[in-house]
Order: sequence, then structure tokens, then C-alpha cells
Amino acid sequence: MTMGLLLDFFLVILALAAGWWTIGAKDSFGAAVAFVAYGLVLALIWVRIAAPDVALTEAAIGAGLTGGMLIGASTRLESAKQATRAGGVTRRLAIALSALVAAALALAVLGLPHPPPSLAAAAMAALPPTGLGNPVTGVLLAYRAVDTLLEKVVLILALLGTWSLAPDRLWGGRPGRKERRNAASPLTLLGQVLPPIGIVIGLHILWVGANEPGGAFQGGTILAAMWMLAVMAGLVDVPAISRTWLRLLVVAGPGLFLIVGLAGFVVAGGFLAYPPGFAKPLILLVEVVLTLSVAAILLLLLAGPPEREPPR
Amino acid sequence: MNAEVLFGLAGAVLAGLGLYGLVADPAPLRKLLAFNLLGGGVFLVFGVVARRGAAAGLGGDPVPQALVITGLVVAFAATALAVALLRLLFERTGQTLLDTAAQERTSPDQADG
Amino acid sequence: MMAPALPDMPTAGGFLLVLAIMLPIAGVLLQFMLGGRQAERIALLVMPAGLAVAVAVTAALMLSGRPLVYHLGNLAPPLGLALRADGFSALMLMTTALIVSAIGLFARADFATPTGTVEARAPFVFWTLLLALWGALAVVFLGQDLFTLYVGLELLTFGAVPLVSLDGRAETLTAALRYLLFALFGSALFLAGTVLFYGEYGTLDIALLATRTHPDTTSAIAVAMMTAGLLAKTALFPFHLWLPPAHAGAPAPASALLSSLVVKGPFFLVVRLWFGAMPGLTDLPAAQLLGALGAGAVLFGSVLALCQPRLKPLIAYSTVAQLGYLFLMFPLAGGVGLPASVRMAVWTGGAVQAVSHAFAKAAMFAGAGLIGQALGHDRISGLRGVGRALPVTTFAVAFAGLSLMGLPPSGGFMAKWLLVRASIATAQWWWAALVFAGGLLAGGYIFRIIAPALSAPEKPLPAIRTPARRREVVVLALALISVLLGVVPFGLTTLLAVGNPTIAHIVPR
Amino acid sequence: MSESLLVAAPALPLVLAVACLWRPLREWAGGLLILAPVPALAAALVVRRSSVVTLQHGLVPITFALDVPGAMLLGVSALLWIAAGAYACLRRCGQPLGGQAVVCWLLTLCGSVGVFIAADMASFFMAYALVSLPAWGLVVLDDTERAHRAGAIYVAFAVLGETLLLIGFALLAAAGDSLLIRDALAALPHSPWRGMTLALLIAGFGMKIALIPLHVWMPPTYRAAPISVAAVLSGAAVKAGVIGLIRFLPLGTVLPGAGEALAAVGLFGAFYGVAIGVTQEHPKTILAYSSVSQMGVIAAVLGMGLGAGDGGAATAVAFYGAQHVLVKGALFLAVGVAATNSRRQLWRVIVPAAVLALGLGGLPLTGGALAKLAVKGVLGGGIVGMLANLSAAASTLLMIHFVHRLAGSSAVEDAAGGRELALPWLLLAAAAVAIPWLLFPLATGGSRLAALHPVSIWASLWPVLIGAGLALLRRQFERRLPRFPEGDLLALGKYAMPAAMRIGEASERLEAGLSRWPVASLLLLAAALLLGGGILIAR
Repeated sequence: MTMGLLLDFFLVILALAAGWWTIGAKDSFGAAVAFVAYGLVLALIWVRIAAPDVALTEAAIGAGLTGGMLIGASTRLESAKQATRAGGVTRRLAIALSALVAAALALAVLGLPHPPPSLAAAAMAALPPTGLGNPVTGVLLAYRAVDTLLEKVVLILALLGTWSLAPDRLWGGRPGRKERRNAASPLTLLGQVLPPIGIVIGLHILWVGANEPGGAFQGGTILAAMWMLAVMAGLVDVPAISRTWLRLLVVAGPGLFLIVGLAGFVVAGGFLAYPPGFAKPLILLVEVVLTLSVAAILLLLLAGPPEREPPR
Repeated sequence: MNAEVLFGLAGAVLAGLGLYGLVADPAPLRKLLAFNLLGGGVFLVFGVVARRGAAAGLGGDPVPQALVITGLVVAFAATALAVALLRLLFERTGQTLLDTAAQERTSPDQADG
Repeated sequence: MMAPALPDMPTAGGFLLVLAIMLPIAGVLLQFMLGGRQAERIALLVMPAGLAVAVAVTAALMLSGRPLVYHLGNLAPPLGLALRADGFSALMLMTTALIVSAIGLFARADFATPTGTVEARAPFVFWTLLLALWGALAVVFLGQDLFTLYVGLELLTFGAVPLVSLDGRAETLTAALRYLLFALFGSALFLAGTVLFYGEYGTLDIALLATRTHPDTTSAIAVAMMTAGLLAKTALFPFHLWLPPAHAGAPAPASALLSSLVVKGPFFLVVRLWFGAMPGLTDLPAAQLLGALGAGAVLFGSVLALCQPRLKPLIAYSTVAQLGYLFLMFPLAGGVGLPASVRMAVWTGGAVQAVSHAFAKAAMFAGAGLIGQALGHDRISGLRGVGRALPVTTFAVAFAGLSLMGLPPSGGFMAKWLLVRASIATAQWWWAALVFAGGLLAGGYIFRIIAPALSAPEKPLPAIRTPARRREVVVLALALISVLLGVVPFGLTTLLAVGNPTIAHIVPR
Repeated sequence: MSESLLVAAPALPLVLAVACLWRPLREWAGGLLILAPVPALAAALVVRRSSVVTLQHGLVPITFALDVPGAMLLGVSALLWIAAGAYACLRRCGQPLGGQAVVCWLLTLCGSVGVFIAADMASFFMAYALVSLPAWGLVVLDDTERAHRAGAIYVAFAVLGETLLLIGFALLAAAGDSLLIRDALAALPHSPWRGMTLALLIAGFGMKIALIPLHVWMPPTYRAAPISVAAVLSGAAVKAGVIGLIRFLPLGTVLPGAGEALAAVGLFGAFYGVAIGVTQEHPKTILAYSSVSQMGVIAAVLGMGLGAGDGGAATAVAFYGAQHVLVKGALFLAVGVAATNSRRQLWRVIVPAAVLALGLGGLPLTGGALAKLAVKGVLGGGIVGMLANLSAAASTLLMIHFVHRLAGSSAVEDAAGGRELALPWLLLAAAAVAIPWLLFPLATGGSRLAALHPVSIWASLWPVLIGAGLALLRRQFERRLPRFPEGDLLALGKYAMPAAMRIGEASERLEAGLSRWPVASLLLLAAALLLGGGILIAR
């Protein structure tokens, strides 16, 4: 057994333990914390299976945003009346059936064919016309661009759904409560120091995404995190949801993507096709705007529905 | 036993754990956690598929990798919406039970609008 | 190895498919950006344009007799993504365009931005989600890539859930949460199957999968997981726990969309999966299982509809029941050596059932909304006298009921007739008996609405708010379409045969 | 030209029904009710027999055709519709009819006309549904508790009948692979599903003609419906079932088992209807039971025809039915007209009504006697023929009872309306006497003189005399007669209700379980496993 495989075993055990804890923890808070750990271990596993783009995303979204959001929810809902635990029969049946489905999944995985089919070669062969160096970015922004576009619309719908939960009279107002600014708090210091660094890192991740692991979503996540930090430190406030610039920021990414796609009809002979020679600059432009939109959407999703009176 | 098989089986077991939580845990927040756990397992299987497809000088097939990224974003969006619903439900009723809807069909007239 | 057959090459007019998806999506983005009253205006502008695109797609299919195919970014599958419209897609696209437009016109009175307000919550959310659902359905009906379809399904769910809780009552919040969580459960299963398909065949394109799949262990598990996930999302019995509270609790125009269109999306994908990606499954006992669940839905949903004290839950349970008929397609269309005429009967029967139920159910929920607004409640025991107060609406609801009962000349009748014919031809008696029982039970629950509505009120009705005539006419038009589908089938068989290899060769052009 | 009448006959009522959704047009509704059946009457008179019209529009071509049985029933039904329409609007004394009444009336008329001329299964089924279902709106017109109860029963049986026929037709279509009734029928004797198909068709049409025990809807319905509605339902609408049996039973083929079974059920009904009928009080209920009895005779004739492979039974039955259309329609109108006359002038109604009523028992020289003569050949002279004669005696008994009740029932109901109501009634009564004489040669191919032969007169007289004797006996035992509720066996329904409630409650309990998250989600996992297993095992 090689060192590598040993490390893999170790990671798997960690992931299973974190997963077990997520399900079995007594309270929701513990479970949410375990879930963050689970996400981080998964991110390491993604590195181990040569998927650094996914690893970054898993760390940022899976562990970071999702985990943070669930931890926040678990503290909020702490006092919620608990339902009685499922009865013994239900649990035994659940164990049996989940195990069977898991076994079926395992069986299916073991049954995957040799040699495995792969689009890696095709993806690499199609890459030069786009001018990109990272095939994952090629898939996301060129080969399967429509998935990425629709995924942004999914995010906007989730945002709309979140906002729709506001009471009518608060519609158009700011989400969340106003954080008090406390000059002495370490949070404020962090809020002042970190964002500039974070923004640089975020933009860097976006930029290198063309050729190295990284890209719009990972960059946007970091920008959103910095923004959130500044909000929590009371340095800035979450904008009111009726702000035109905010709405514009949210739709700018997918909107531009769509416009570029439609322009493809005219200049490149097809929807979401890029004209030869202009592919890379266009993709980068789209990515920059997408990053900003993603940052805004993520921040707003974290902030929740409007809770303050709208500006008059 | 190689790394791919190991991670593939791990993905299946994690998915099973998630399924169990989704079925048996009565608290919606825990179901949400379980859903994300389940998603992680499924994505991991996809990662194994990508890894198996390593070719052309790449460590893995980039297509499944990209799909996992999209999938993670969609799962996050789902979680965000569910958390917002949960929070509002809790603020309104002080509880977040799912299995009360069965009794609600006998609730008084709705003012539909 | 032979090159793939012709239908998978891009065709002229394929750009229409891009428009069919992107027009509503662009509308959503614009609505979100401009907000307020503009959201409604944009929706009203997109409606005729989208309708025109749907008509153009249908016309292109009818004229050429070939499916429309488009390769996004000029890149062919497996690396690129394809959009494809066969006859069934075009039919569902057309249905969606008509119903969304009708419900849009109907909902203007419910979701007008009040004067003096720049933007109001419910109207903004409704109009945006109206177009979002349209776009999502277009993705589901046209997408050829299983992962794109997964994203489309998620779009559909995220568009539908906020509509359920639009009025913010606590019980609708619970309903929305149940809906969302169960739908996510389904998504996870669907995604797991998708992953396995990619791992086994290296593509997610349905047309390519159709040439590559073989029923080995991995594929069987993949199909089973995907199907189960889709069943959860389409609320087939006994996975319907989320549907009645969600569809009964949403505002009437939203209920109409959810019950008529949204649940058809996942069903459509089950058809794609079983007849497209993995042909041959319908010979197997698994198809009988799908049929059996459908039968359970018909019987159980109908009996529960008979038990409901209120109108909207009754209609919601009727949806549970009517969805069941759709799943008779699977056991009936299978069988090696089945005559093509029987296959065609099954396809036409299933498609007509999907479409006529969509129109009938949209009419019923919209009509129930008008009745609820006029009376201030929707207790069935309190419906007496409605026929006098709202004759057009009552008439429309009765007509829609005709289609649900499967009486001639409605589309529902045509569907049942074809399904019964197929069940006789394949010697599967039990499905004919089911249609028999389902028709009787449907007659019962429709009668429960119509009988009191047409009788005189015990005491004069309190001041009734008469709805605008325009709204009543919309409801009537929806009901009439569902009834006339049986008499004027609009070239349905010709359309359905386009791009459907199992029946294409027997339909004369 | 004459063929286009065939299309206009069902089309005009349909068009008028749609047009009547426009409120101002309904002001003239009375005139429309009289006008709407006119093309049908004209078609019956002018259109050449065996002409066929095919409209190639919808998914299936619509084919209309007219043969002798169809034409006879079409003509007399149209007459009844005109007379009843006139009665309905005269009774309203200038008040406009309600929209529900007009639209439902016209739709039922459309179906009633359509069933006689439809030559393919699709349009027949469509017409059959039209003649059955919209009539519900007519039954409940009085908007009383009784009317709504009757309406619910009516609709339940109508839908049940429709559904039975849907499956029966599907089987028939599968046998012949053609939607033309003629082709499908030709293939039926060789169909592997012959027995099942016949059973479903007989049950489906039997629902309409009140074959025992499917008759229970008829008495409460006729009792609760307004006079004019009861007249068209009992006269014209019921004949949809008769024409259905004529069209869909393979009368040219010898099918002894099915035929004798049908004949037995029919004959039983012929006596059963009378037996229950004589215990009833209300004239309309008595007429309903008389219909049960008369339709029993028709079923018996068809059964014998089927058993013997006698194709001529169709025309004989149609003639019998045509006679019944006019007589029963006229008798129902008589109930209404009687109510508007003072006791002193009641004889003006009673005397003609008595002649018509006794005609149903076969009183010589009446249409009834001709009808019995026409079916004699099919019934044969054996035990069946004897029983048929006895049923005529029984009918006489029932009709004497009816006349007696009619005489004792001034101001029963429908008291409104003037003397002019008598006009449509008298015209219909006159037609009921005259038309059978006109049609007799057409129906039997024989001469009218045959009916005037003393042997024939005696053959139809003696059952009437026996019936009269029985009527005297009945008067003697008036007090000792048991009382049956309207719809007799319907009373058994009270045992079915708790069972239905229990099913409902059990379903709701099951639903409460299925609505629980763990249950539904476990079932989902189980379904996934079963589906996968199902695919794998069969591989």
C-alpha cells in the first residue's frame, strides 16, 4: 500500500466520520459544524483526485457558504419545538433501505466499464480556439455555457424566492439588521484589513481561472465573503433590495452572457458561439461581470429577506 | 483496491448516510444538512468518474468536474431558499415541523387572493 | 462505425429552440432589473412573442416532418449541448405557451401593482416567476442533455416553490418547505443516476445514449434512481404528499400553473428516459410497476377528491388522480412486436391526456379562484347559487370537468378511448378496468361541484363581487380547448409522429 | 340537398344551443325549441333510405346514415320534441325559459337526433353522451330536494352506462379495426372477446332502457322531472338505448345463449314493471314503471331476434319503439293537461288518454295493437309468445290503474298554464293514433288489412279483457297491496352508503399516513429499488 493510498484511506475515514457526526449529532449546531468539517475533508479529497477547481468550489461553497448558512440557521432555530424522533420501525426501515440504495450505488460504481469513457481528449482538442488554458473553464464558459447561464438564473430565482418571504410592507427594504460599528472590536479590524486583500485574491482567482484552477464562481464567493465581513463589522450596510444599481449588478452577469450568446448568432454563426480570435477576451469579460453578479447574489442570499422599512 | 474504487465506495456510503438522515430525521434543518451530505456523496462519485476519465495529459475528465461545480452552486441555491423558508416558518409559528400539513386541510376557510 | 442517423444533425430553424428558451429567460432578467410595473409589462410582451415561437416550432415540424435540432455554440454532443424538438416537445411547448399566456391575462387583476406603489412584492414575484416557469419548462421540453435537464428541473422547482407561499400564511410556508425538500430529494436521486450514466457511456446526450445504452447493472440502477427522483417531483402516488397542500394553498393563478404545467415537466422526462435514452425498458416488469403506481394514483386520488370539503383541495387531489393515467403509457407502449398502430394509440393517448388535463386543470383552478373571490370562501357545501351568480365560470368549470371525467367529445375522452384500445390490443385488461373505475369516480367528484353550483341558494347570497367578464372568458377558453381537443385534434397524430421513431413510419403525411 | 338535411338535423340544435349562450336570443327560446327538431322531422320524411354522409374533419370521419328503423324513430321522436317543446313554452305563460333549461334541452335534442343517424362509433358515442348527460340539467329544473336526489341518481347511472359503453366500444373497435358500426359488427361474431363485448353493450344500453335491475333510476327521475321533460325523456331519449341495441347487436347472426338471456331478462322486466307499478300512487311514477315494462318487451323481442339470427327484428322493434315514443310522450303530457282542467271537464282529457293508455296493452285498432302484431313473428308462438300476450294483459292492468289515478288527480302539479296547453297534447295524441297505421306496411311489409282481420282483433282483445278483469281484482285488494318506494331496489342503496363512507374514511386514514414524510420517502426508496430490481431481473 502506497503512502498516497494510505492518505486516501485516512481522508475517507475522516469524511465518513464527519458525515456520521452530521447525521448523528445531538443538536443541529453540532451537525452543522460537522458538515463544515465534512466539506473541508471533501475539498481535500477533490485535490487528491486531481480536481483542484472543484476543490476550490467545495471549500468556498460546500464548506464555506453552505456550512456557514446552516450554522447560522441552527443557532437561529435553536429554540424551535423539536419533533418527536422517528419511531424504531421507521428508523430500522430507513437504515435498511438507505443501506440498500447505497449498496446499489456502490454496485453501480463497481460496474463502471473499463476502459472508462472520457471527454478529456475532446475537451482538450476543442480548447485552442477559445484561447483558454483551463479545460474546466472551457467546459463551463464555452462547451456547456448554457448550463452556466441557467445556473445563474437558478441563483436569481433562489434570491427572488428568498425575498418573496418578506412581509409586504418591508418590500424594497434592506435585509438583516444593521450591525453596530464598534471601533474596538477585532471584527472591525478584520473588516478593514481583510477585504482589500480578499478582493485582490478573488480577482486573482478569477483571472487565473482562464488557465489555472479558479474562475468566476470561486472568485465571486471570496468577494462575497469579504463584503459580508465588512457588513458584519458594521463598515458597510447591505443595500436595500429596491436599489436599481443592485438589481443591475445581479442581472449584469447573466445578462451580458446572454447578450454575448445572442450576438453569437450574428458574428459567430450560432448561439453562445464565440467569433474566432475574440473568444478569450469575450469569455474573460463575461467572467468578470459574472464574478461581480455572483458576489452580489451570494451576499444577498446570505443576508436573507428584507427586514427593514424601505427607503422613502 | 485503488483510490478510485475507495473514493467511489466512500461516495456511495456518504450518499446512504445522507439518505438515512433525509428520511428519518424529523427536523427540516437536519434534512437539509442530510441533503447536502447526500449531494456531497453523489458529487464524489462524479469526481471518481472524472478521475477514471483521466486522459490527454489531464488528471481527470474536465466535463464531470465542471458539472460538479454547477451542481454545487445549484445545491447552495436550494439550501439558501430552504433556510429562508425555515427561518420565516420559525418566526411565524415557533416551530419548524413538516408533518403538520396533514391536519391543515381541515383549517378554516382560506381567504384566497 | 456508422455515423449517427440524420436527425441528430442541426436543422434549419433550430435557432427557434434557442429563442423558445431564451425569450422567457431574457424576460426574467429584464423583469428583475426593471422591477415594479415593468415586470407585468414585460410578461405581457413576452407572451405573444413566446406564443409565436411555439407556433413557429410546431409549424416547422409539421412542414418538414423532421425534428428541429440545434447545437449550442456550434459544438456537437457529446462535448457540446444539443436542443431538440420532436412532436411531443412541440406539443408541450405549445400547451405551455397557451396556458402561460392565458393565466397571465387572467392574473392581471390579482397581481396588479397598486397605484402609488413603485413595486409591490406579490406582483413582482408572480410576474417574474411566470416567465421563469415558462423558461424552465422550455428547457425541460427541449433539452437533450441530462445535466441541462437537471438544471432545468431545478429552475422549475425554484420557480414553483415561492409561488406556493406567495401569500405568506404559515400553512403555505409549511407546504412550500415540504415541496422544496421533497423535490430536492428527487433531484439528488436524479443527479445520482445522471452521474452513473456519464460514468458508463461518457455522454449525457439523450440521442447518443439511445444508441449506446444496454441494460446492465449500472444502467439499471441509474435509470431506477432517475425515475424515482422524477416520480417524486411529478407527485405520482404514493409520493404525492407535497402536492395537495401546495397546489391548494397557492393563489389561484399559481395553482393553475403548478397543477397544469409544472408537474408535467418531470413526467415528460420520464418519457424521455424510458423511450428515448434507454429504449426497451417498457418491455420489463418495471413498466408494470409504473403503471400500477399510476393506477393507485387514479383510484386513491379520486376517492380523496370525493372526500374533500373544499374546492381547491378537491381539484388538487384530482390532479393526483389524473397524473396516474399518464403512467399507463409505460406498460402499454412496451412489448416486443407490438403493432405500430397500438404504439401510436398509446403515444397519442398519453399526449392528449397530458395536454387536455393541462387545459382542464388550468380552467378549474382559475375558475375556483373566481368562485373563491366571489363568495369569500371555497367550501363545497356553500357553493349553492354560484351557477346563477357566475354562469360563465360555472359553465367553464363544468366543461373542464367533462374533460376530467373523460366524456366525449373532450380530450380526456379521446385519451381514455385510446388507452383502453391499447389495453385491449395488448391483452392487459386491468388497465381498461382502471379507466372504467377512474371515470366513474371522476364523475362523482365533478358532480359534487356542479350539482350544488346549479341549484338555488338556500338564502340569497351575500353581496357577490362579480369578476370581470374578461377573466371569465379566459377560463371558458381554457375549458373549451380541453373539450375540443377530442373533436378537433389539430393534426395531433401527425405532429406526435415527428421525430418519434417508434411510430413515425406509420403516420401518413 | 336531402343529405344535407341529415347533417342539419343534429347540427341545428347544437348551433342553437351555443347561440343561446347569448342572453337576448333566449327571449325567443320558446320558438327555438319548436324550430330546432324540424330538420330532423324533414330528414326522416325526405332523405332517401340508405343514404350516407361522411364528414372528413376530425381525428375520425363522422358518418351519418339513415335506414328504415332509424328513420321511423327519428321522425316520431322529432314530432315528440316539437310537441313537448311547444308544451314547455306554453306552460311558461310568456315567461322566458331559463338559460339552463334551453341549453340542456337543445343539447339533449341534438343527441337524441344524432343517435338515430350516427353510423360510426365515435359520433354515436358522442350523440349518446349528449342525449344522456345534459338531461341532468332538465331533471333538476324544479330545484327541489326530490329533483336533486333524482338528478344525482340519474347522472350516476348515466355515467356508469357511458363508461360501460366506452369499454364495450373499444372492444368492438378492436375486433373489427374499423370505427364504422357496420364493419365492427360484421367482425364481432369472430371476436375473441365476443361474450364480454355483448355483455358490456347490453349492460350499457340496458341502463338507458331500464333493463332490470338497472331500471332503478327511471321512476324517481320521471317523477321529479317537469312534465315536458319527462315526456321527451321517456319517449325520445330512452329510444337511444333501443337504437343502440338495434345497431350494435349482431341480429343477423345466431347467438342463442346471449339472445335467450336477453329475452329472459326482458320478459321478467315486462312483468316486474307492472308488478311494482300497480302499487304506485303518482301517475308519473306509474308511467315510469310502464316504461320499464314496455322496454322489457322490446328487450325480449331483440333477445329472440338475436337467438334466432333474425335480422328483421330490428325493424319490428323500431316500429314498436316508435309507437311507444308517441304514446308515452302523449300520456305524460296528459298528466300535465289534466291538472289544468276542472273536475267537470276532466273527461276531455281522460277519454283520449284512456284510449292511448289501453293501446299500450294492445287494445284493438290502436297503434299498440299494430305494434304487438309487428313483433309477433319474432317472438314466435311458443312459451315466449304466450308470456308476451300475458304481459299485454299486465300492461292493460297497469294502464287502467294509471287512468284511474289520472282521473283522481286534478291539480296534481303543473297547475299553471292555460287551456292552450291542450293543443300540443291533442296533436300528439292524434299522431299516436294515426302514425302507426301509416308506418305499419313499412315496418312489417304486410298489409294494414291484416290488423283488421277478426283473428288479429281477437288476438289483441283477449289480453285486454284479462287485464280489465285483473284491474277489477286489484280494486278489491287495493288495501292489501304492499307499498314499494319509487325505484324499488334503490332502497338497497342505503346499505351501500355506509360501505362507501367506510372506504372514504379508510382512504383518508391511509392518506394521513402517506402524508407523513418518513412514509413517503421510504416508499420512494423502495420504488427506486423495485424499479432497479425489476429491470435487472428481467434482463
